[in-house]
Amino acid sequence: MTTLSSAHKYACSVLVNEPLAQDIWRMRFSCPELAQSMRPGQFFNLAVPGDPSNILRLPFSWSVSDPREGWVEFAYLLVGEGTRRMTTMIPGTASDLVGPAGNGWYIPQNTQHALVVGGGSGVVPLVALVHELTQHGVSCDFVEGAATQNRVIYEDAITHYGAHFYLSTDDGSRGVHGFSTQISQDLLASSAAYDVVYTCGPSPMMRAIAAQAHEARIPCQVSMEKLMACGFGACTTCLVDTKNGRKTCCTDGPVFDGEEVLW
Amino acid sequence: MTTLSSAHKYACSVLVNEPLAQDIWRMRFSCPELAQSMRPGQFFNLAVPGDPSNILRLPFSWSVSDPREGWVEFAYLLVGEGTRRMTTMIPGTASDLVGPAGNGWYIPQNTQHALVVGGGSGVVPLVALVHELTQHGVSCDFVEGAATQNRVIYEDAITHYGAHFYLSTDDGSRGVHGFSTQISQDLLASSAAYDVVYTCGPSPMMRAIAAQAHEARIPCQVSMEKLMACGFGACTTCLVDTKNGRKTCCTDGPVFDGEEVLW
Amino acid sequence: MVNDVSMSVDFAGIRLKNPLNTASGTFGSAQQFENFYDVSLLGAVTLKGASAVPWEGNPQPRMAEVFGGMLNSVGLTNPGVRGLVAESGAYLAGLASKGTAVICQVAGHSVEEYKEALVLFEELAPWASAFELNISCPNIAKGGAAMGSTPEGAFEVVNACRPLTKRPLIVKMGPVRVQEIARSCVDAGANALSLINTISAMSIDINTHKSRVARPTAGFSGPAIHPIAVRMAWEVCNAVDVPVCGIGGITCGADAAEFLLVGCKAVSIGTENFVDPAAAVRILEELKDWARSQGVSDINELIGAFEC
Amino acid sequence: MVNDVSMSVDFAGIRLKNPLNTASGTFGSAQQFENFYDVSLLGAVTLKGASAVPWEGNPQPRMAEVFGGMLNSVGLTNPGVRGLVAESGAYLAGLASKGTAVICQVAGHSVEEYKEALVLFEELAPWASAFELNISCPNIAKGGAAMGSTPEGAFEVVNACRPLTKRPLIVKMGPVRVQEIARSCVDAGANALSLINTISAMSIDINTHKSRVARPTAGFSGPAIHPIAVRMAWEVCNAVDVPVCGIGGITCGADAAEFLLVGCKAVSIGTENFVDPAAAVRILEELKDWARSQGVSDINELIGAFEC
Repeated sequence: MTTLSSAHKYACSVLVNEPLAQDIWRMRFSCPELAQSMRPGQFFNLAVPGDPSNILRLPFSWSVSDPREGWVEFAYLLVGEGTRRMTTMIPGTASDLVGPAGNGWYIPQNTQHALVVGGGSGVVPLVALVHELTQHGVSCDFVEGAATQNRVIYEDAITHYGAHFYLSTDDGSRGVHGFSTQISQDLLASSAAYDVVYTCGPSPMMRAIAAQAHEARIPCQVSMEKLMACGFGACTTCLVDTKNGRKTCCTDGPVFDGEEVLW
Repeated sequence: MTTLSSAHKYACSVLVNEPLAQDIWRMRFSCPELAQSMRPGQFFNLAVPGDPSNILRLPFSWSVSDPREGWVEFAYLLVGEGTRRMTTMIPGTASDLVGPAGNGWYIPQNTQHALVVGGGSGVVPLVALVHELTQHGVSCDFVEGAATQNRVIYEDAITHYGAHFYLSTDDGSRGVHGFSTQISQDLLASSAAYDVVYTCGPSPMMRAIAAQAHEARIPCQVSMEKLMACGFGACTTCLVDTKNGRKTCCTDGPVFDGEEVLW
Repeated sequence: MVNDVSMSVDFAGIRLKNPLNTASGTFGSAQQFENFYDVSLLGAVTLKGASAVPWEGNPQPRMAEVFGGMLNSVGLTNPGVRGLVAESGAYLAGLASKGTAVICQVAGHSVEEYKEALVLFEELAPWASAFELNISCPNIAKGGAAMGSTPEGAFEVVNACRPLTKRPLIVKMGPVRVQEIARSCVDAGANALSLINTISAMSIDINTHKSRVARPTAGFSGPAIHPIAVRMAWEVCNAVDVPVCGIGGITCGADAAEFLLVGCKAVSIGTENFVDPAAAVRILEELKDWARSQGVSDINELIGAFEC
Repeated sequence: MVNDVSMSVDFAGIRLKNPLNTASGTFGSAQQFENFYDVSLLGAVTLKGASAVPWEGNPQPRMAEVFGGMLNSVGLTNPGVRGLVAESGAYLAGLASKGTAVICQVAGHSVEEYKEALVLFEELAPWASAFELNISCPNIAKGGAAMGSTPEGAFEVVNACRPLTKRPLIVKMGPVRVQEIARSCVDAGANALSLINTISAMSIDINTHKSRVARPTAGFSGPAIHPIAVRMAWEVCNAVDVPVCGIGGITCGADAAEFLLVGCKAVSIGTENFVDPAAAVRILEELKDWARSQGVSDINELIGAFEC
């Protein structure tokens, strides 16, 4: 069944754009319509000016916003030409975006304790989630997996929101030496109290987290990332294979039930 | 017979880029190799950064240079996307160019009195010519034809070099109301003393000037402009039809004998 | 106050309020665009191709961005004609009632499958103004371009489908042998032609040595292909007397105008729908501005006005 | 210190010092590039096509820039084989003596004219390593694409020329029916194929309603066509056993690498020669860097390494 997107096209204007960590930048832009309508786990497709030969928008989820002041913030990893070009969007740069797109995270009724596991730039949509969860009085354990200590992002915000912050780094430069999945495994083993697990990050990591949650019989939500052309359900390029058939990542997702995804 | 180009590829860096007149900008850039090797009437092909979908260089002739300080200046009319994008090349912008290209103006031996007629941005290569002529003690009458008084360019430089400056504007806002060809006609009629006529501007203007010079039995050099892809003799797109067959504008020209061109 | 330019065109007997159409596969079932503008402002919409039974389409990755455009390897994922009608039939009936022509695209792996899908549409889609036979999808192993790349193959599909509907049949053509295939389609009873479909192309990851999409080749679309598409549309307009809908790399009114000048009665916006979801109405306005600037009172005066 | 990557390839019996070649019509007679680099660094150069007698080519305008590339309507302007040899023979003999293969391109309006030009080259160009038959120029009314766009037409030209030289015959193919035409050319005795020539395309001035070049259509080249060219080269590599030179929109080593991966033994730099006159040697270095990064000691290990 076709899910219709809530995305609209809005103008936006860069307020802040600066390095946040190694190869990761933070952008804050003004877009009152988006700031007031977007829920945690939703995303938007940003037009990146400067190279007409590169026609498609880039999809980003958001970390922090202020509906009253009308701004939205996100962090982006420099992975290709498009994200590198984004670093030249100085404050005042005007562009437009299509959003809010996708379904966003779902908070089940009576959730009291959540495990949230983010890897790399997958932390971004979980920051907004943790803010929402803690505002609703949900106790959160947040596990961040970073490649190295210089790539840890949003630790302050997450702890400020009141989540318990656990860290792993691939190179052992800070926190647990290894992957976030080791920490999440321990946490799941030591506590039966989680009502829900949320995860976003590299596909193998999410697959492992979903398996751990399955093992522990705890519902798990995963945020999938697929190459997409439009972000609002028209191109059908961003399919996710699920037990219920192929679904469209940008409208049926990006958040899926971990049980449902065929990895 | 194939004429080989003298063009090389050189790095350059913008020093000044600012409005000079209505819809006409002036750019000065650092490029010692070009400043030291380029003769009046030659041109260069500039890479304009900022739009990878727009692949070709843009050809420009130069007006003023300082070989010792290593800079070259030219003026450009805002006519399309490429020239509009050039206005964003702030001082310090690095690019590269291919030049010096083409043959340049020829100063016959024993030239004592020259008539120089420029229309619109066609004035640019004539500024460099007048500087060279006056340095060689040649007396110059310079006729500039502009669309309107706000588009008159390089008047100061031309008078500073010691040329007699005559002006026409299409709208009569300054100088003679009408075309440069009216002034040149009068000058040619009133004096038999010109040894050579030089002209650069719109094709109909150059055609008329060449006809006037022919009538007066004075040699005339015209600087042709054709769409070109390379600027150094490889693409053969920029042909000029002449009495001696099709010639390549970028290597056999851009300066041609006015008698030779089939208009 | 002068009267505004008349934008209405006749397309194979269908009166379109303007020449703006949408390329199948870039416009979903049209309702995905209602958030961006009132879709009934368009002359027509062409829906994502549908087959007699649902198709899953190709595996991931189904998209790769390339210089000046994108490659898609969707492979006509669709819920089947019944699924499409169930999901969007009510919306589309409403759209049709507002005077926007709804064109249903028909997909199949074989002549029989095209026929089955068309029969279903004929029965279930009374709101459809026309049917478009997609014999040029480059992303499926059977049917599509595998059938429509020769004049004989194209004739066979069109000829088999022709008796099954009285509504206009449009054939969506690929970028190959366009004059020959256009004549074949018309000989077989096509009422109109639309072209071009995406161009088969490749993009390879030079580190993994594998295709950047799931199959070796995929369909190339976007502004990069526009000059090729205009040329092919011109050739087809010169070859046949049925109306042609020009498609390929349109990003602005000027791009669309070129198709009209070479003789196309309509134009479809494709990949630009992804880049700017409001593209089709923007381009409609830009086309109107252009028509005004050309001093005509009726857009039809500019159709075929190319001088050569 | 490890040994450097071996870049040498065998192309139809010609040992090229590396796979870098230049597309005819974008490289003049090669000496135009000596100001920018030592041309003998290249594996091969393919010269501007020459005919038995001088051709004036098409009228102005012969060029229009478009999104992602350019249209050219040069129409094979050339001084004739005798003129080319008189102007550039000494230089080209010297280039050949430095181990760079000089490939002379043969143009004609008819089978007879191709034969005449080839006979002249055979006699006057002892320094030529091979001859390339251009049966795909889209900018001339007779010959070129008018002859080479069908398997039968291609066969006829190649078959007629084959007996006239013992040196390798390369056929420059256009972007149409590439597998069929490739087989025809090989059946007729072609030793190698190069593709693609420019793609016929249009660009119209929407205010004057006229073509932006002198003829309605012109040849489209530049980075926009690269994904199409790679796909066609792959199809041809799969269809025939003779070596293929990949051409189309190469701007960097990565673009060239895609052609090698799909099986091309050589690549030609075309329009990028205009954009960056030093492109061919830059791309040679980028290809070497890529080969090193792939951990091979011989570029031949990467030729055809595409996995699908």
